[in-house]
Amino acid sequence: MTFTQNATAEAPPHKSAGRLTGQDRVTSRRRFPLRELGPVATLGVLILVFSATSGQFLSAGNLEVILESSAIPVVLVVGLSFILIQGSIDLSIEGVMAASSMLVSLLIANSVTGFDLGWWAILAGAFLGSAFGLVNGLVYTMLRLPSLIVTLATWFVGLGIATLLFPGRQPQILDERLTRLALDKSFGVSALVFLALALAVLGWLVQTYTQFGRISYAIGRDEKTTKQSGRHVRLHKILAFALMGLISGVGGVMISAQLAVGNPAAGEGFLFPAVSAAVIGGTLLSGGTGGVLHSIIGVFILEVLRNGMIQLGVDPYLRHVAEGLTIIGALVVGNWSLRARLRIVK
Amino acid sequence: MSKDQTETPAGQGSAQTASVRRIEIARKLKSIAVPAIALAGLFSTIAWVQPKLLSLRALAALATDATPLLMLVMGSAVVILLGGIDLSVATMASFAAVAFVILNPTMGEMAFVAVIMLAGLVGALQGYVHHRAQIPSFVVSFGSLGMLYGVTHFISNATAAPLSQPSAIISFFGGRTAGLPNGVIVVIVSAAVLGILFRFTRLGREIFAVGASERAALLSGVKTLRVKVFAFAISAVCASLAGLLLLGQTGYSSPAMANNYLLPAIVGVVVGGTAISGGIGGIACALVGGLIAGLVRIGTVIVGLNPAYQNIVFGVVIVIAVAVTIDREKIGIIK
Amino acid sequence: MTPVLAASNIGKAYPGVRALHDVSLELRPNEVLGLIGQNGSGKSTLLKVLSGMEQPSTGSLSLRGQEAVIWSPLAAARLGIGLVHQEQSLIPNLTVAENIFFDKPSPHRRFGIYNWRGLNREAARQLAKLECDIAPDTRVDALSFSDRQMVEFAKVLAIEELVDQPLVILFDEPTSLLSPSEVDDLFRQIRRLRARASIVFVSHRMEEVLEISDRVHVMVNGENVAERTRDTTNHEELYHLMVGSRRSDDYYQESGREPVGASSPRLVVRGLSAPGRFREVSLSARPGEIVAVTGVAGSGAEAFCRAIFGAEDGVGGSVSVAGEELAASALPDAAIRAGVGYVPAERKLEGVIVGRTVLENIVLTFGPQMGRAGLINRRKETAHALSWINRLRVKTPSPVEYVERLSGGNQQKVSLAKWLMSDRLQVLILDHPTRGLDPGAKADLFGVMRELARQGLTIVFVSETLEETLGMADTVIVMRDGEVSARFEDLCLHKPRPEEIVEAMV
Amino acid sequence: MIRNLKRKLALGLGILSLSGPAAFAGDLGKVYVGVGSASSEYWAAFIEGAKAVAGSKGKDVNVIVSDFNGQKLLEQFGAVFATGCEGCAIAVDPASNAFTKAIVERAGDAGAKIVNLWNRPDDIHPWDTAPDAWVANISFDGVDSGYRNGMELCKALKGKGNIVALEGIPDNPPAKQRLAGLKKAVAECPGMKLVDVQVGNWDQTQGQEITRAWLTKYGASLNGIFSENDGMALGAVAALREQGLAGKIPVTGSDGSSDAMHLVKTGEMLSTMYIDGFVQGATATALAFGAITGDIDLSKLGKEQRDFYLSQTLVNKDNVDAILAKKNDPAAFSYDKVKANFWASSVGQIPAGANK
Repeated sequence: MTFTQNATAEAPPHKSAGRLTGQDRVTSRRRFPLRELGPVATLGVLILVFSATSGQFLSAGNLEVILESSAIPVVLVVGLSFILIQGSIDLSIEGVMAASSMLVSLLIANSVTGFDLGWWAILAGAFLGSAFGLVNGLVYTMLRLPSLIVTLATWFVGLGIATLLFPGRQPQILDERLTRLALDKSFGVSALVFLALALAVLGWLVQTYTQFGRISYAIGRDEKTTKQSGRHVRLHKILAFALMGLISGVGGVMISAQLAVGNPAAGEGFLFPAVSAAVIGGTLLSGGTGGVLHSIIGVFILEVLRNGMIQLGVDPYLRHVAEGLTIIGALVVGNWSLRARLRIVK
Repeated sequence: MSKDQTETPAGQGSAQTASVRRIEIARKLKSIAVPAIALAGLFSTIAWVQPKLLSLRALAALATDATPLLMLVMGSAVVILLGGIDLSVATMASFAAVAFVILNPTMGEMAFVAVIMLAGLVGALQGYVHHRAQIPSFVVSFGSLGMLYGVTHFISNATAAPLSQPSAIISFFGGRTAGLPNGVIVVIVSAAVLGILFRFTRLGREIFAVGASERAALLSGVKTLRVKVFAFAISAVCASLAGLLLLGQTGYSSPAMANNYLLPAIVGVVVGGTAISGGIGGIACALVGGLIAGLVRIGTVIVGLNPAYQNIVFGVVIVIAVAVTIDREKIGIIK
Repeated sequence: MTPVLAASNIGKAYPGVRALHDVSLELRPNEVLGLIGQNGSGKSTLLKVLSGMEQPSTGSLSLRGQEAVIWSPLAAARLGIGLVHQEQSLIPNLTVAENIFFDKPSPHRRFGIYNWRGLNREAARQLAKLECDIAPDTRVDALSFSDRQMVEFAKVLAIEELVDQPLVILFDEPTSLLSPSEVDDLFRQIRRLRARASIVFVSHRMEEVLEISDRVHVMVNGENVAERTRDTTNHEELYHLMVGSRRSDDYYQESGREPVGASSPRLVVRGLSAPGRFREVSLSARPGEIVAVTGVAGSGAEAFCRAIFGAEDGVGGSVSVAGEELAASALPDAAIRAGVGYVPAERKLEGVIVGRTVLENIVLTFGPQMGRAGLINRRKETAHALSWINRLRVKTPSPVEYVERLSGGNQQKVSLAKWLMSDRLQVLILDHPTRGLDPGAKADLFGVMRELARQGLTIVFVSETLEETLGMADTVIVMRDGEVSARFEDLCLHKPRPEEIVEAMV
Repeated sequence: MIRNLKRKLALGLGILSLSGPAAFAGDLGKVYVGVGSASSEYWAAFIEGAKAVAGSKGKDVNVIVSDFNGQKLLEQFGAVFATGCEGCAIAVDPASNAFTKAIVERAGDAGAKIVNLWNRPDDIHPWDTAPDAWVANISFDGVDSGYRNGMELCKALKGKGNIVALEGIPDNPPAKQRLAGLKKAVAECPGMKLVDVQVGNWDQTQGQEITRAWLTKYGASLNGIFSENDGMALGAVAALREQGLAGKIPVTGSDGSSDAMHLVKTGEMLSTMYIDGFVQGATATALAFGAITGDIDLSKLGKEQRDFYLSQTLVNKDNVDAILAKKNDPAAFSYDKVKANFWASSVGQIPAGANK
């Protein structure tokens, strides 16, 4: 990762030396994926506060808006969660999204090049993404470099490629099939939201029911033992990065669909919110904790916050102050009960 | 006691103290050697293409530009050694510059002290919240990044402002003594101070201890709260100095002037061979790393690379740099 | 008859170290083969080789008569070889069921897809073999230590289903962390298993090895120095073969013992309680007194000792050291200022700072006192630390070696030296101080404890075995379910019988 | 190879502490342009313009990209200047007022001639700061852009309705100017109320997100959207499309990017301000050349010749086709052609206080 820190909050050994109380016995992170309810509570409080202070906030329209703006971040954190659970990090999201957005918009029917590959163009974008991810994973595992650095590098490479592809002016996407994904509404929300929902469910299934998901947790918590148990740590790491790449590529496609142009700055401002969302939701950078649902809660916390601030018409600069305060405040409150004198958080 | 010690217990007193010293120094050199060589290699490659770089004037100029980044890298290194991360350093630098420009007219040179103390306070607060509430430093510093960003834009009304009345300190930061840019002097002094901190003070040693194994440190009576508060304060103070150095170069403050330093700062720390997981590294490493990071940034321009390729080359070079510098043995499992 | 598993002339070398040299052994059907040796004698390495975690540098293995190469634990499992790890190999953030099948194929995990119901049912069956009722979908980090041990065990038993030939089960110091009653459970299981498995049992507790195994191999410095059968050997001989010297009759140096002089108590604990861990525990210890707190795992003995040091949350009651009251909420550093030292059981996690040097570990706490104004006086503290390294006979290539490279015993000495640096240490608390130490190192440690007590230090310790307790303590406090169930004082005058204590424990 | 390196190093050491071989006045050195982004239509055009002039003197253009990060730009130009840059022609957008002074002064020390774009702090001018290095400051009138787009909105709304504004990166003068212009328009159009301003940092995505939130906040009572650049305007239009409101709620932009103009054509955008990057690039480069070759005597220039706005055109449905059709022919921008009248497309001096 990067910012990989041994923030392991494992129960102090003396605790585990005690016999179990029945209630401890039945708790299972798998059955109750949100055992620490801190983030959920935070989200609830935010929603309450905003709906109390702004008449519009709870309106169906606004909730749709929140869903729309959450679509891409949700998709991103689904992939990111696996990276973080394994204890790595992927900074290349923005670069990959930019490259993918440019590629798609140039291959699909557009105002600059003659191509009109339709769905193939979209596949190309996703493919470019997974290629990036694969490179990340290979360099990371083969050269044994911190994923932080590897992906930071590919971030810039991605931006570079986007720049190289940039034809002098933003290509407008003329292929309705792509742009309609963002426009046609059913149940008040666009296809992108449903795509996000689908990916979220898929992500949760992968995390819970597949070897890849479970071994990701194992890797994040105890890589050595996992390796000694004859598990292919490398393979699963590479898989995670390839998946993340794929998802970033899809993210690039989604943003192109929304903007209806290929934008070399497409990914801008997606990385840090995504990572923070995951961490706020409980998918810590230390690995082995949290999960897809946690991260998604985190996304909603941030989106609700941003939306609510605009609803309240907070001064554009003070908005950042309020957001910062809320993020910290929320975690302080959510974590207060978990505090213990030997608990290590980094 | 068991009679047969297959090894003899570690040898005899004072003679050892010397050998201890020797081994420690040898280790230090070893840890710094690789990054230093990488730096040398990078520089000579660039100097190959642009031999004029080897003039004193050129070196001085480059050094000056590097100073803010170096300050930031050193600051971040302190927190990263602790095993944490401080995302707010770059924004803090901008904040310091803006705050100084605003305070200078009323407070004069005292503004310098005020800004430094303010920064230290904010940093300390971060450390305090992070440790007391036991929430990841990533989130705390991300939050304060947002707050600092907002505050800075708010108090500056989001406009660049000139240093309305001349300030001796800032003009010193901008100036030179005996051909040597004062910025460089500031960096060297700060590095020396931090070096002493790490080698000769309890705090310094405890920072490493906490970075290596916080729980064991706590059970050895280390006041982890205090250690973290200080570490974050130091990081923030370094950041504010970086901002003021930058102010010395530009003469103007602007609410976002240093914000893009964040990534180079982190890259610098890592390229220097400091482990992101904490406990491994040091100030010397940070300095070398900072120089590498800075050099890579400008190298692409000096070499006169087509801008479209600059980002790509930057990325590739960083990977190569880290690939050669980090000590995989010591870091163990790399994430 | 052909041996189930045979190793011939196995050698294993790591860079700089020769862990195994020309080791041969035969494991016969349905026998329990004991393997003893000091730490670093190569026992664990040998097991790693047998279980596929490591590949031998030289020599060969044969399984049921055929030459066999065991590439990985997974392969080993398929061949019917299972290893019960010393430091547990469970992954805390996975469920019990997952852990049981983590290192082996399972019909309920096809094409990388989990069938949780099946997996849990299967896991429950494995646990049932051990008459153990842990919920299979509990996360391991929610389990008590001994429960985790059971899971570890079930994990190995699960191999039964994989192969139809008799199993080979390797135990790497399984008892070192178990309470007496749990050891008995374990032995019952092992005897049950013999029917369909051959077992290698590694330990350095000779009593246990002799009790459970038919034959015993003794290892020293990576070589297989002797083979004995149970009825042709005894403690003393094994000890001699192992340590090279005859075991002194006065292992615990009881000769030098006299009743603790009547003096005002130094450590006074009144009604200390921590919800869910222990209730209303009081104790008062005089200078020079050695107090042993004992009880089965979960009795609260460890927690109680940690609480005195300020390492437990939510503690009520009062602790005073040499008349000075400690706030119940106080952190360790407060206790330390009052003159309390604590040597934790979890050495690598809590005892020493892995990644820093021996020297730094020793001077971390009290070194700075030798400097002035926040600055540290390296020359002075180094000299001091060195003197302790020598006095405790810490075996280390150099004082600035990274502490994790030392053997367990020497790490223990380092975490002890840290406290002995202090000029005003009043009370020393040791939590399973001899855990994972070989007899030699143990003897050293007991010697040191005795010496410190003689100098007037008050020692509170949670012991590894009953024998230790009776051997070392002046006072024994027995805990059961978080409460004091019995006290025995002035042991050097009249020692209680072990039965009395066990009775109070369970 | 190694020997070669040794030689080069020796050479380097030979000229230790010299500022490099001094070029006598009159020779053109290298040409550098410092642009905000390598992937933006406006900057691409700007670079083309610079190339047209430079090419005509057989020079090629070195592009330095700041990614709108003035401090990075300062570092990169620092590297260029470090070795001395006699007779270099430089046209640069410092990305933020904070770095303008530092860059022009360093250019002066390095012996280069520099033309500054967009970002000039109000209190410094080419004639009072590094006067014989800082040739000129060329910009476009942000107030005018804001004002005329604002009036266009006023017209479209028949003088009555609620509008909102998307602001660019706050510490760029254009952001402030365009907002000031809008407010001027609002003042003259009493029925039109500016109900909210949010910062979109020139960014398409942020423009879209903010607009989404506005749409729910104000619902039907929102009548018009003023965006300070085309990027955010595109975002706004995207958000409107989602609600099927594109074309119903007028959106204005600025910059005159081709995609914005296409939207104007389709009616999804109301207007944008077309600024000609090509001409700006050509003019800037030519001025620098002039100062180097001596075709221009800086001391003799008037203030209106060293600190001026270039002409810009408001694009709306009526003239959009004409402007889309417009192509700048490099041949028409050779140095000698431009030199005939450097200030051909100037619309006069930048008024004092414009950059406050």
